[in-house]
Amino acid sequence: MDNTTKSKTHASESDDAPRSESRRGFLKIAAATGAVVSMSRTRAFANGDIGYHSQELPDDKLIDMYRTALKIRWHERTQADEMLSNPDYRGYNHFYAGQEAVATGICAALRNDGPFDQIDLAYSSHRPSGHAIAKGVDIPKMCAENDFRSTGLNGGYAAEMHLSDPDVGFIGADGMIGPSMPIATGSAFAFRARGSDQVAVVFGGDGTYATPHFHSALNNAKLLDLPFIYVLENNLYHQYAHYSYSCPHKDIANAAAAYGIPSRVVDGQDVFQVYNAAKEAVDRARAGDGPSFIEAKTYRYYNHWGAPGATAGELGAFGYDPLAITSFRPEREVRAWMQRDPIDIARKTLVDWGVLDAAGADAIETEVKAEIAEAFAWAAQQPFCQPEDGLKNVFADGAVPARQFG
Amino acid sequence: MDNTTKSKTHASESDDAPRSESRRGFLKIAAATGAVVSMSRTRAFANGDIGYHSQELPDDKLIDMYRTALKIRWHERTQADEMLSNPDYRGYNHFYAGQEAVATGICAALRNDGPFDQIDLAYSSHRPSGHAIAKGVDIPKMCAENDFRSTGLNGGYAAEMHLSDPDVGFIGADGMIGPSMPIATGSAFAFRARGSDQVAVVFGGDGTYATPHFHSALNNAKLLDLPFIYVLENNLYHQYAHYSYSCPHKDIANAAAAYGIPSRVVDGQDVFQVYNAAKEAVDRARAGDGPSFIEAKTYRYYNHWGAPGATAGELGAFGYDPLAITSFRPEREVRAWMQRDPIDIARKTLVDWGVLDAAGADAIETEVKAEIAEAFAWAAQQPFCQPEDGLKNVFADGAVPARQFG
Amino acid sequence: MAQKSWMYSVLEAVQWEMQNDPRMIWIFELTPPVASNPGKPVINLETEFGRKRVVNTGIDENWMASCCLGASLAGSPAATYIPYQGALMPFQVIQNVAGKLRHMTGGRAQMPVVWIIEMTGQTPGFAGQHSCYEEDSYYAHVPGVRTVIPSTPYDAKGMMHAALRSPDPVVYLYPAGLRTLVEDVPDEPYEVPLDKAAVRQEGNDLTIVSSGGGMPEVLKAAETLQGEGMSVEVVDLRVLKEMDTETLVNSVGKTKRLLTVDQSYYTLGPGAEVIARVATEVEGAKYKRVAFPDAPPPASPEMFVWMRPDAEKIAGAARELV
Amino acid sequence: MAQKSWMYSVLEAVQWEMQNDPRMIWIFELTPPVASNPGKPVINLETEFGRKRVVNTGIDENWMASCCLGASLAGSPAATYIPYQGALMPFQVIQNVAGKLRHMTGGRAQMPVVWIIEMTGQTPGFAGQHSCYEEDSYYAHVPGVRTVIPSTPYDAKGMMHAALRSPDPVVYLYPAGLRTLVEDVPDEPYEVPLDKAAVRQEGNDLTIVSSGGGMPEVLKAAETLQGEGMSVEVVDLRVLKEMDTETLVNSVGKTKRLLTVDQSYYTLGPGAEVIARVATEVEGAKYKRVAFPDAPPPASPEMFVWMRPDAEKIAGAARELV
Ligand SMILES: Cc1ncc(C[n+]2csc(CCOP(=O)(O)OP(=O)(O)O)c2C)c(N)n1
Ligand SMILES: Cc1ncc(C[n+]2csc(CCOP(=O)(O)OP(=O)(O)O)c2C)c(N)n1
Ligand SMILES: [Mg+2]
Ligand SMILES: [Mg+2]
Repeated sequence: MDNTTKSKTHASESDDAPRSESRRGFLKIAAATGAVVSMSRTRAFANGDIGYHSQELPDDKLIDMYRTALKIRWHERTQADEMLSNPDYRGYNHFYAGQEAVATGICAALRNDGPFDQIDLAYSSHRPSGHAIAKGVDIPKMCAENDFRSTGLNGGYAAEMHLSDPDVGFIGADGMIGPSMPIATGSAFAFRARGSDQVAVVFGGDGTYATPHFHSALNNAKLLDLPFIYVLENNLYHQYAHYSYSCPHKDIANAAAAYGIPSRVVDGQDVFQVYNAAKEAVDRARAGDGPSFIEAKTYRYYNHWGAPGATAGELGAFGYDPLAITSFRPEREVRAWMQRDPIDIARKTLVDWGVLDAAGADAIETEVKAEIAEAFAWAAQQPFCQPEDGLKNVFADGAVPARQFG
Repeated sequence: MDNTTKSKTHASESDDAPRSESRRGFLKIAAATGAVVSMSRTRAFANGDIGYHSQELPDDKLIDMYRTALKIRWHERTQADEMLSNPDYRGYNHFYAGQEAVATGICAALRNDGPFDQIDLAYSSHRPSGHAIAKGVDIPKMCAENDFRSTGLNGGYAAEMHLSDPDVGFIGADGMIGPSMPIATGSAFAFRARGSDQVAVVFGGDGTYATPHFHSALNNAKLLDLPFIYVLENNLYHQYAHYSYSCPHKDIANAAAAYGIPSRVVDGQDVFQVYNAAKEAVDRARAGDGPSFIEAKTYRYYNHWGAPGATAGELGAFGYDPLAITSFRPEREVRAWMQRDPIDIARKTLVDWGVLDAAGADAIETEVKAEIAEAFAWAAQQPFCQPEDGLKNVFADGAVPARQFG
Repeated sequence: MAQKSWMYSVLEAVQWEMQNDPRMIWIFELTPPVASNPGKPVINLETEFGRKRVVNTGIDENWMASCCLGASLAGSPAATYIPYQGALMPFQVIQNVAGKLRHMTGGRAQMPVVWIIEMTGQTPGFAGQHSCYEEDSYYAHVPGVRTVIPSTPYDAKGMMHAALRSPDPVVYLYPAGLRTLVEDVPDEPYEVPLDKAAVRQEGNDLTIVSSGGGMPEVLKAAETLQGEGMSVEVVDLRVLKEMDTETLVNSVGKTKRLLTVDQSYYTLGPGAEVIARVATEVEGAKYKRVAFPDAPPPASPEMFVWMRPDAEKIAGAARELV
Repeated sequence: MAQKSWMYSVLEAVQWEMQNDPRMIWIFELTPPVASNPGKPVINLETEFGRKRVVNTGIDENWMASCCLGASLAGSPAATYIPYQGALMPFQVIQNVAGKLRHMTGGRAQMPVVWIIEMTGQTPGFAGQHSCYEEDSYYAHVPGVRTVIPSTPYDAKGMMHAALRSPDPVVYLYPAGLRTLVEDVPDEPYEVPLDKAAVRQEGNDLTIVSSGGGMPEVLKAAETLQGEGMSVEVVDLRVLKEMDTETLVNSVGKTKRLLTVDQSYYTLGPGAEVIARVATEVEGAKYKRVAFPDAPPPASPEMFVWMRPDAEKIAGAARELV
């Protein structure tokens, strides 16, 4: 059974949430009853105190968000299948599937095109494919990059962990945990110094909490009132350790709030709630009112890196991860989270709001699948890199000498 | 007029604090009325919620604390005078005068002698002379070290910023701001691993708040429930910047409390209040109940480094500090803080408690001055270092080769 | 005695030291201190010594390294495994505190601490930060820290015993590319000194000096060259600080030809120090350096494999030199 | 044109660039960007450009350096002054992010950022952490970052203009011992290239190569030697990355004698790279290295002054070599 096609029925059967015809009404009632995120429901609810910004969006913007989340999902699934079943495929990924609503909801609130000195900048992590797509990078080029092709987004130098496209304000992925947060505050610093209303966003995992950079970034962002948004995607694990091994807070947002930074926990499985939080944070930053912290509670469907434990054609990894050695996340935990799938929730909400009907939603999904399949097909045709090019791009000009031959 | 000899009268004239014959009564009433630290009074008051541990101490222990604070003070004054008036004197210092109650009160709650695997360890900062004396290092040897003598505490290798004497648990000074805090948690980690009831204390200034190490130390101390005490001496300035340039909290203790660490603000000018807080923290650590944070509000009478702006024979520096360049602390601020002098307060309290009379207090002061004068005299007679010894002590054995001659 | 891998050999030494010194601690982050080896019991330090002595922590390598330093200062021998991603996070505390502390305190500070610092650089496909091999030089310039880089399981175990028993702080570099090496390693504890290079092969025509992750390809190249009739002396530095000048000078004094091989970047790679030490002592010798270029390693395997020194390139350079 | 100090010359360049590019920012910690010079207006960047572009921060050098990197990635040229106490705090982000980012992104990242990193090592009496001089080597091994170390006020200004205009990240080392140097420096902006060594004095008998804080004593020694009839060529590296091999090889090709002088520690000091580059190119030359021993600098002036290379020791080594 395809979850997405039955979503409406499913929702009406299992949800005890208040109902309303209108988007506004739906959300207002949810808020008034103080409904909160609950793992036992498939329906997402507004946190009571979040503004209702999504509902004010035009239909095409809402549909775009759904489409973006779908693109991320199908990029993930297609790449996982490639890794699992195509022996010629060389790419790899830190899969983002399960977290699509976070990247999508945040980037939907940002300025993603225009001149470089006017767009908002996003700093990503070692798990960048979702952020890259949401920020607007060219997907075929990204697929080519991930497979080390010379016509890839970054000429085959970057691969997954360093994807970068300043043209859409995607400063890029970073393989290290920690450094990107202070660096991102630096972009915010520049915006403030220039009197620009641009905003800098950094995406980081729950693993970033323990890094010394967490303190540096938040403290200085607060002291200088920087237009900086820290999006902490709490997917419960950093590599193979539960976040309680490194963090004494249940809600990491509390740690940020201690700096005096407006901080909130948001349901990371509901793209519209993420958008609501992002909208407020972006508005605050543009108005010169300083930084925000958003903790999105979310979950990744695959293991930390690559596709161990996954099966081609199926979503998620439940099996053994040979890299985990001593600690595993429980399969039931994975399955429980998959009950609140961000794609399902987005679709159901739009259907519920009357923005899409099931046929429309299906059509979009079909389009997206085709687009992603084409991207991978195009990438697979791209040329490999020239060995000597490894000596270029060390500095802006020229190439460094070869030294490997003596 | 010598403040100290008239303290009793002075206190009765100017204080509107509640009175009592007994120590216990005095403090109890102070607490009951909710009296708090106030800059406008010369008398110190208990914070209402601090235990009354000082009062339970035997007289000789209380007198020891007074004597220790005095030793620190006269070491400072004597060295400042040397720097200002003896052209042959080569030592320097980051003067601690004004902060004596902090080092004294904290170290009075620690185990400072016995076998190395049973004593408590203290990590100091770039401003170590007070901590060193309070922890029990040999003062003449310290004076010799500060003047680069080969028989100094550390053979002339250390000078002021690296004084170290593991025999009394004084792991030592550190010229860097930040690194000592995580290192100190490491000693606490070892104690916990060994099942020892030892405690590790680190002294740091308000400047340490902004360092990334602040987060690392507190987060891990909390996560692992380490027997670790962070004593933050908030003397309002880090070098020439007010702490508000680097910290969004009025009370830095709030930042520590956010980690779930018992944290308190204490009057850093009252050695007995500092002791009270230290005693609780030490008890907690020894009982296996984890870390504590103590923010002592205090002030240094001299400028950041050396004696610029000071006059031989006079306490404190009010004049121009050529190193400050663009920012100065107001002279009135210095003078206001000197109204609540930690030595005066200790003396007055002990006289008030009937532990000492004025004559007894004077006698101690005379003894301490003589002891310090002798220490400096002894140090000045000590031999200089042998140049070649600079190649030793790089590793435990042997010496590294000379390379400066080619 | 049994065939053991590099990591099993290391953990065997650590396990022995932890059994024999209840004060000793171990801190880790991603890589649990677990190793298995055919025919040998699984070593799991965490379960054997419990979660007070062996602790799994968050992503803060500077804290891990600092914590071990502080433990050692409190009298507990301490070791940690820093994954390559965090290899330079603790650099400042090692360089500016640990390396200087004994000297700064006039010999008072005792620091029985070992930082196992993983190095990568062996796997194509990971860009920049995940396939660089460069830490050797950074750490080797630091005084007061013994920087070693064993290249065989036997040395790895013996140097780990020596490192844990040393009152000096030790940076113990572990090139992850050596993971697959296996050789006969005694079960009982033994020490390999922390200040001696090893002559892996004797010869008269040419000296090749390398270390760590460079050694397997050097040995392969030497075999090829030997087959072609060249008499090659191969020196494995093993120790970067204090570097064993005598072995180097003796060898090149004999061969008059020195080829250095670094997987590290060319500029100020260990080979630079080797040549400089020899050139001031030996007259009339000839020199060549093979190294990774002064460029980050690119993701593309085509680029990366071409840039990385390997047996063929090393042999080519040797032929040019002799 | 006027006689200007090193720091005044630098701030003059910074001031000009900030006046001409309103995007540019400056971050400082203890040392306000203020300089005065006889006969010249006081430069105060903070008051001139305001507290949004020029910011005084807390003690977090890694943040300062990272912030400038992020500003540059957002299109704002950025500079910061890292005091020597924090010289290695930002090492990891410079080494592992800034140095690799252009390459890792296939040339997409632009980083007009300059980190002025103070070095000490000149003053007796400050132990270990406060008188070490060692950062040159650490930073010079990093690829993708131009590491320069001007030794004169003229170069300091010209290289600062060049550095701020460069799209490459620049580690701009400032040996604090050069603080007292004064020379004629033009008022108008000009560039000194970021990839050329300078021949400070020509000669035929011997080449002495040094850099930064080593230069004043080298020049003094050269004068003494010249007075004794020795013809000395003095090369100031100025740039550690990319090192100007050609100038070095040409010089030693002529003199056949190379003396390197480092205030940095011996092992893997810049002199090691200089000798290694020359030795692979020039045959039959003779080499000597003067450097600070592989020991932290002790507090005692007696020990420190004896250990530090100075004109007399340099001249002594030169006499032995020629
Ligand atoms: C400084 C540093 N240390 C260690 C690593 C290895 N590492 C890569 S991803 C990761 C876990 C990150 O967890 P989290 O931030 O929660 O992100 P997630 O993988 O869950 O998206 C770790 C430890 C690293 N990349 N950088
Ligand atoms: C990492 C580092 N950066 C800069 C310095 C220079 N420095 C020495 S003391 C000091 C101020 C410290 O202030 P605080 O912690 O409040 O201690 P206080 O001097 O007030 O006792 C600074 C910035 C240093 N020692 N270490
Ligand atoms: Mg995570
Ligand atoms: Mg202070």
